[in-house]
Amino acid sequence: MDFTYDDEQQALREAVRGLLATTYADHEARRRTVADDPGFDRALWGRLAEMGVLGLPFSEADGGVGAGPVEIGIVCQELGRVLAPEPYLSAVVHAGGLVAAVGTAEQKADLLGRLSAGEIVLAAADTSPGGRWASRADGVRASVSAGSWTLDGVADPVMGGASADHLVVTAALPDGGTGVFVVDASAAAVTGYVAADLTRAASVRFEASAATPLGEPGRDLSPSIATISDLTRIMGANQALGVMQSQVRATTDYLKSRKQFGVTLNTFQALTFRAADMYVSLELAHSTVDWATMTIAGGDREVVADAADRVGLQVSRAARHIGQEAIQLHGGIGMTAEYSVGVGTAHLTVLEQWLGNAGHHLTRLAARVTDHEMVDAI
Amino acid sequence: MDFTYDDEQQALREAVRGLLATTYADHEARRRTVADDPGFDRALWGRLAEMGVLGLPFSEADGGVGAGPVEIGIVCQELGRVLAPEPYLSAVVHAGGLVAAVGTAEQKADLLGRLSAGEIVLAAADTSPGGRWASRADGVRASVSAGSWTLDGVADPVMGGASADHLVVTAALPDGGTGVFVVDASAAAVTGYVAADLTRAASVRFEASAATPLGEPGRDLSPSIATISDLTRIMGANQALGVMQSQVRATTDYLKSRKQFGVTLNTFQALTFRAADMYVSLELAHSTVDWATMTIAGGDREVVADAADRVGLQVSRAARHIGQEAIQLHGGIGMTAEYSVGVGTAHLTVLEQWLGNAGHHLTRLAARVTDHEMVDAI
Amino acid sequence: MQLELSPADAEFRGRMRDVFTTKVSPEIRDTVLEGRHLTRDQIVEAQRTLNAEGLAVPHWPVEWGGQDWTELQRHLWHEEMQRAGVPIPLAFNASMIGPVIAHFGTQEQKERFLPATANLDIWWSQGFSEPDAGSDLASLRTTAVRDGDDWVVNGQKTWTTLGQHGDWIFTLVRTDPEVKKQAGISMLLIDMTTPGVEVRPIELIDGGHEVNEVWFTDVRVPGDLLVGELNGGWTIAKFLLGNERVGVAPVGATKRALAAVKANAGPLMDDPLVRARVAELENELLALELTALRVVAHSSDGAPHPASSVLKLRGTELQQAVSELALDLAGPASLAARAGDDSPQEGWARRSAPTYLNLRKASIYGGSNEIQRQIISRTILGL
Amino acid sequence: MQLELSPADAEFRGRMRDVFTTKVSPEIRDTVLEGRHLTRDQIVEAQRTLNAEGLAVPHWPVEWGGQDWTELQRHLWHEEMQRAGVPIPLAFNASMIGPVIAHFGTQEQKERFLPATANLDIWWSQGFSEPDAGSDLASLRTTAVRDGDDWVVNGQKTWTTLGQHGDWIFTLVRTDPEVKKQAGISMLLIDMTTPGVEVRPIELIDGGHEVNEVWFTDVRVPGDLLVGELNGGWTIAKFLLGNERVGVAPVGATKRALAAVKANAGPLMDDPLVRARVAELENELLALELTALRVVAHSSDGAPHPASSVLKLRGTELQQAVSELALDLAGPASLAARAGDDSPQEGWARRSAPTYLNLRKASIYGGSNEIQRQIISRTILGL
Repeated sequence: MDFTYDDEQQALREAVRGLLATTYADHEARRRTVADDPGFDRALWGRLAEMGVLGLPFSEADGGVGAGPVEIGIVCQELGRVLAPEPYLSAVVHAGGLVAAVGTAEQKADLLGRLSAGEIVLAAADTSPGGRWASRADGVRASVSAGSWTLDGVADPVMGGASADHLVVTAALPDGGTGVFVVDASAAAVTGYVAADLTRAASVRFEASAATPLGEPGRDLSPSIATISDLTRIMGANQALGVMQSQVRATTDYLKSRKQFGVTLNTFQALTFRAADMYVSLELAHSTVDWATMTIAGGDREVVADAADRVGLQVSRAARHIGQEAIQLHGGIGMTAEYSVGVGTAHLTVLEQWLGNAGHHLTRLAARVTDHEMVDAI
Repeated sequence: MDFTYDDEQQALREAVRGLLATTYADHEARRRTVADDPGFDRALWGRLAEMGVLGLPFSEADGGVGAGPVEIGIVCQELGRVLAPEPYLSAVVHAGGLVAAVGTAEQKADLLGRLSAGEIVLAAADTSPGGRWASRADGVRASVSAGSWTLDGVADPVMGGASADHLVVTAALPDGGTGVFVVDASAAAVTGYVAADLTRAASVRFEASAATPLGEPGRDLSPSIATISDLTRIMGANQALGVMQSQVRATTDYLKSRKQFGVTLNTFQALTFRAADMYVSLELAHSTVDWATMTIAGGDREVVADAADRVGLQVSRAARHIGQEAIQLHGGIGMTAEYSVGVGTAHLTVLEQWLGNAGHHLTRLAARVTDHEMVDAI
Repeated sequence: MQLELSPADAEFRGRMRDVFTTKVSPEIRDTVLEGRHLTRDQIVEAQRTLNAEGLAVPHWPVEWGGQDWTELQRHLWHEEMQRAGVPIPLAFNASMIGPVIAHFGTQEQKERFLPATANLDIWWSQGFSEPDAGSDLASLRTTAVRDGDDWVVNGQKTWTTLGQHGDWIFTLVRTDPEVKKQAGISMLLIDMTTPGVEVRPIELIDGGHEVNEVWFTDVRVPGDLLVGELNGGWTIAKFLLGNERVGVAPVGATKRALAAVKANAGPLMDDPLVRARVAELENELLALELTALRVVAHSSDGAPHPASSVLKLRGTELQQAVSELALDLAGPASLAARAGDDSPQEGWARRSAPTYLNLRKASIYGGSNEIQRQIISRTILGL
Repeated sequence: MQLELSPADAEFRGRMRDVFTTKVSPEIRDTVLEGRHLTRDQIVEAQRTLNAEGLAVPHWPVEWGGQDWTELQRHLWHEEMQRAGVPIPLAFNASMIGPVIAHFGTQEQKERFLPATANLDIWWSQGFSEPDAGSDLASLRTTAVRDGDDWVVNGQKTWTTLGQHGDWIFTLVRTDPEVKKQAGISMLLIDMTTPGVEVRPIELIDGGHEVNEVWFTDVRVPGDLLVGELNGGWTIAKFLLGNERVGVAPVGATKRALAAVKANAGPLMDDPLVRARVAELENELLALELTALRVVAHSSDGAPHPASSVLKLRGTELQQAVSELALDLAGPASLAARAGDDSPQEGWARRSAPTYLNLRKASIYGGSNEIQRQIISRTILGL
């Protein structure tokens, strides 16, 4: 049992942090980037590809690096630290993860190779308007005619959808079950929009859109879809952890430097105690994130699904607490888009509602609560 | 719409407060009283009778005073302020209330007259071991043979049961429904014990115990039983309000006087802000208690039942918050039986679990939440 | 103690309800009821409608358009307005500068400004906070220096809500830098079209433009626009902020928001955890509303009931909690915050995240909740 | 990063589990598992059983009965003990005075006291807090004045946990009243049978007798019972309190308490609100346990991980929250707190209210949660 990073993992963190700092040295740089299309920095994306970060989760045979979940988690934490708007979670972890999980060898080599090289961007379309975190598709239906597949329906929100070259779509199969399809972005009506944290998402309408089934056509892929959602949930928790670490640091710095009534704010014990409580939430979330990330290596789907619910609940609670307190302890400045803290809270809000909020995970955990005597960490 | 007391009500409060102060001038006096049987002060009980306080809820025809719910609430608040162990809620409000609600004219004149005069003490037995706030009796069964009724079963906890002359018992009727019976204490096996707040309760076992039906024999009295429970819940909330007012006052006084690190505790903003939050809970509870008490005069059972749930929830939450913080802000002294604050928390705990805890009331309110668009105060 | 409204008050409430639901334009009320943004014109139109009915500034002196109402009636007016989706009269005009001018102004100032203020012919902005003077307002640094009959103003204000719409701005300025900080402050009324006044937007985290910085560079202000006494601005500020705190709990609006959540929730209302959260919030809101009623019932002699400090603190907490519930029920649809009107996501769900984020301000602006706790602990509890 | 225990650690855990469940008397373990009170004799018996297995004082120096374990192994030992219902070795002996004597004591003191302390042949009490020196320990007023070779002690200690069982008491006394308050303090070991030592019980709100006042009236203490340097007591106190804080989160015991709640809840476990409350607590406890593991994993170089301050704070909050859940599930049966064994109410339900009330102390004793927040904000966050 070991909660420490080895030297290579430390080096990866430093390399990613260094690279991100070249683009997002301050919040103003992030603000400029999200203000214009495509809402992220394509040059940075290219350098992430060169560094191997985009191919991190994928096998070398598919053009990737074949790293483990801990390494991907490190990348997500660093992206979160600077609120990087790059669609790593949606394109690499989620959409790329789906391809890796269910694609044929050829499909994987093709799509993941180009994704890893930064040549294409993918986006996962798995949520219907008004839908809520289900692995069974209900907004998009697949049809087959003479061996050609087409999709109909609407997916929304599709994170990073407007800048994706290919959409990885979950769709209801004609004979039941849910399949996964690749659709060329030009074959669907993609309406991009700005999400609540200023990153980009899209509404995607399929109308007899030509689609290529991933893996064996017509097979129900629900279990794999659910597992990739769980993995994405856990990596999203890593990203949220990075956001919260920055918020606690920024709040602490602010309390030390900001003066009111002739003294710095850390003179007010009511405020420093609340900062202490933020730290408590942060450390508990940190431990749970590390644990959930480590469960992935074991390869047991049920264990990972359980870990995703647990980290989803813990991080959602922590994100509410820390995100709200970070704004409150900053006062007015925390409300502005010019400053990172409040935007961080918006980003935490998006991560939570995109990947599964506290109520969702709690309901799932509550359903299982009598299945065990107690929950053991090891 | 008026939230103020009139002059007579103010006078009643002062009179009751003055009388209670003669017996419970300090917490040590309360501590001495609960240490010995019967766990309350019979002399004080007699003076409460003389003052008309014991007959407050009952009509003049029955030997009472015929006062309204606001007056009874005032008495309960004052009892709460000094943690008076006298069984007013159980004997007068609950057991007396049952007699007044369902008894025949003769029964009322007899029992309530003697109760008001302080000649007898009643106790309500309506809870079975492990039972939870139901108006349908399940622990005690009534049987009738040749016009003579007997009871079998166990009631526990019976608040004030060990010092009661007569027990007012809810029991399952032979043909369904729940009746109310008077049983002479000598006809049952009464085992007294000390409750968690040092007041007295009892376990009562009935074995073919001779019983007199209140009102028309064999009639289902569930609705009246429920209403009297609701009234008792509301009066218990008044009593809890008195406890909490004392706790907030004691905590404030303590913060002003207690020194640590060379300064009084009110120098520590983290503590004074928590005291402010206690005050917020107190005032919100106070408003709800006043409102619930006023709903009784309208005489609409459903309105009163709703008010009992609402005040039950609000006061239970406030009692947890204030009771816990009062101890915490006092530190070690708050844990001792020698000091009123911690014992007050014990008393709040007993009131809550006796009359209906937050979860119970919340579940009932949640069941009705879609029956209305919004909840209006007036 | 009595729960029912008196017949007169019940009739009063009926009359308010009637006016609000028949005189104010349905488009405006629907905009409010659905949580969408009002335009400047809509806000002006609504206030003028109310003013024509004598209902825009009831708490002003009667000679300037006020009403001789009880505190309870004012409360009923306020609650019924919120319930009907009628925009509350612009606070900067109706609750802040109007009462100040009526109390401290010269007769000439009253005649010049009060009717136009009541009718929103002048849109007022508030020039109080500065970058280094937030909760600690008295440390403000904007200066006004006498030059002939005029004042020359230099400095910067911030968090000026809706300043982009402002015609005039009531401004706290330092007129004597030599004395203790509270003692050297005055209030000036400044025409925002004066050369040297510049309004710069501050973008908020919900993407909205709601607050501004206002810069003053050698702005000349005629001497007759000083309100009250020279260096008496702190007294006026305390008077104004005191008024601001009364009746600030947005009870009616929050109840309406919670009712909307229930109506929008659809099958999610079958979830026992959602039901419990709604029931708990309804109960908390009831307690808050009852506390507001208790406060008005006790305030008839003019002195505010101590519990009034509870209203802002708890009121904003509940407002935020309801917005959080809406967000959680919206789920992934809440991401579509800035999608166009052709979005397949429901409007309430799309608005939920910006509303949640925007309402974080509620516990910061207008006397932060930390300031409220300080008032309670010091003033009420004597700590 | 790796989740599994190494084979060696897994084997270690298995061995602990085996010893705890086979060597310690089932009566004692059942008493703990059911939340009933242990007698003095049971506590002594359990510790002697552990000591015979070399498991009573593993964190002491090896020459005095300690074990050369990793931090993780100590954690596993502690958790498995709690899980098996084995009473933790008496903290006053094993975690407090034992390490102090081993570190600061003379060779003679070590030989005289350490074996007897490990085996609970001596039951130690703690004489630190005073009526006017709680969180502000350094302001203590109990004095020790030199008289020949002896010290003469006068004063009063309070909150002396289980002092009624104490044979000896390690006591902070003021030996130099002239200097800055921390500088004039020393530690004495005092035989509680010495004339002038009087123990008076303090009754707690749960009815239990768990803490005491200890009065010293002209108590003569031989000079060789001074620990460490004269006026060096504050250093020793900090050393002792630092040890106290490590591993204080009662994770295993709280998990067990929550499992018991589930087992006892019966049909109440069908209530979705109860299920959600349990699920939330289980998740919080998991996060706490993981944090404890992270702390031990990072503490191998001896310096405590900063997150260790989180453990006491959150650990006691969760301990209290579980007791509150048990209380709420017990309902009216919780009133029968002091009913006899013939009570028709279930034992766990009858104990729920006293346990709930008693555990309010958890956030007060041993460094209150306010002190923990201060440590976090100052030491970790630098505020």
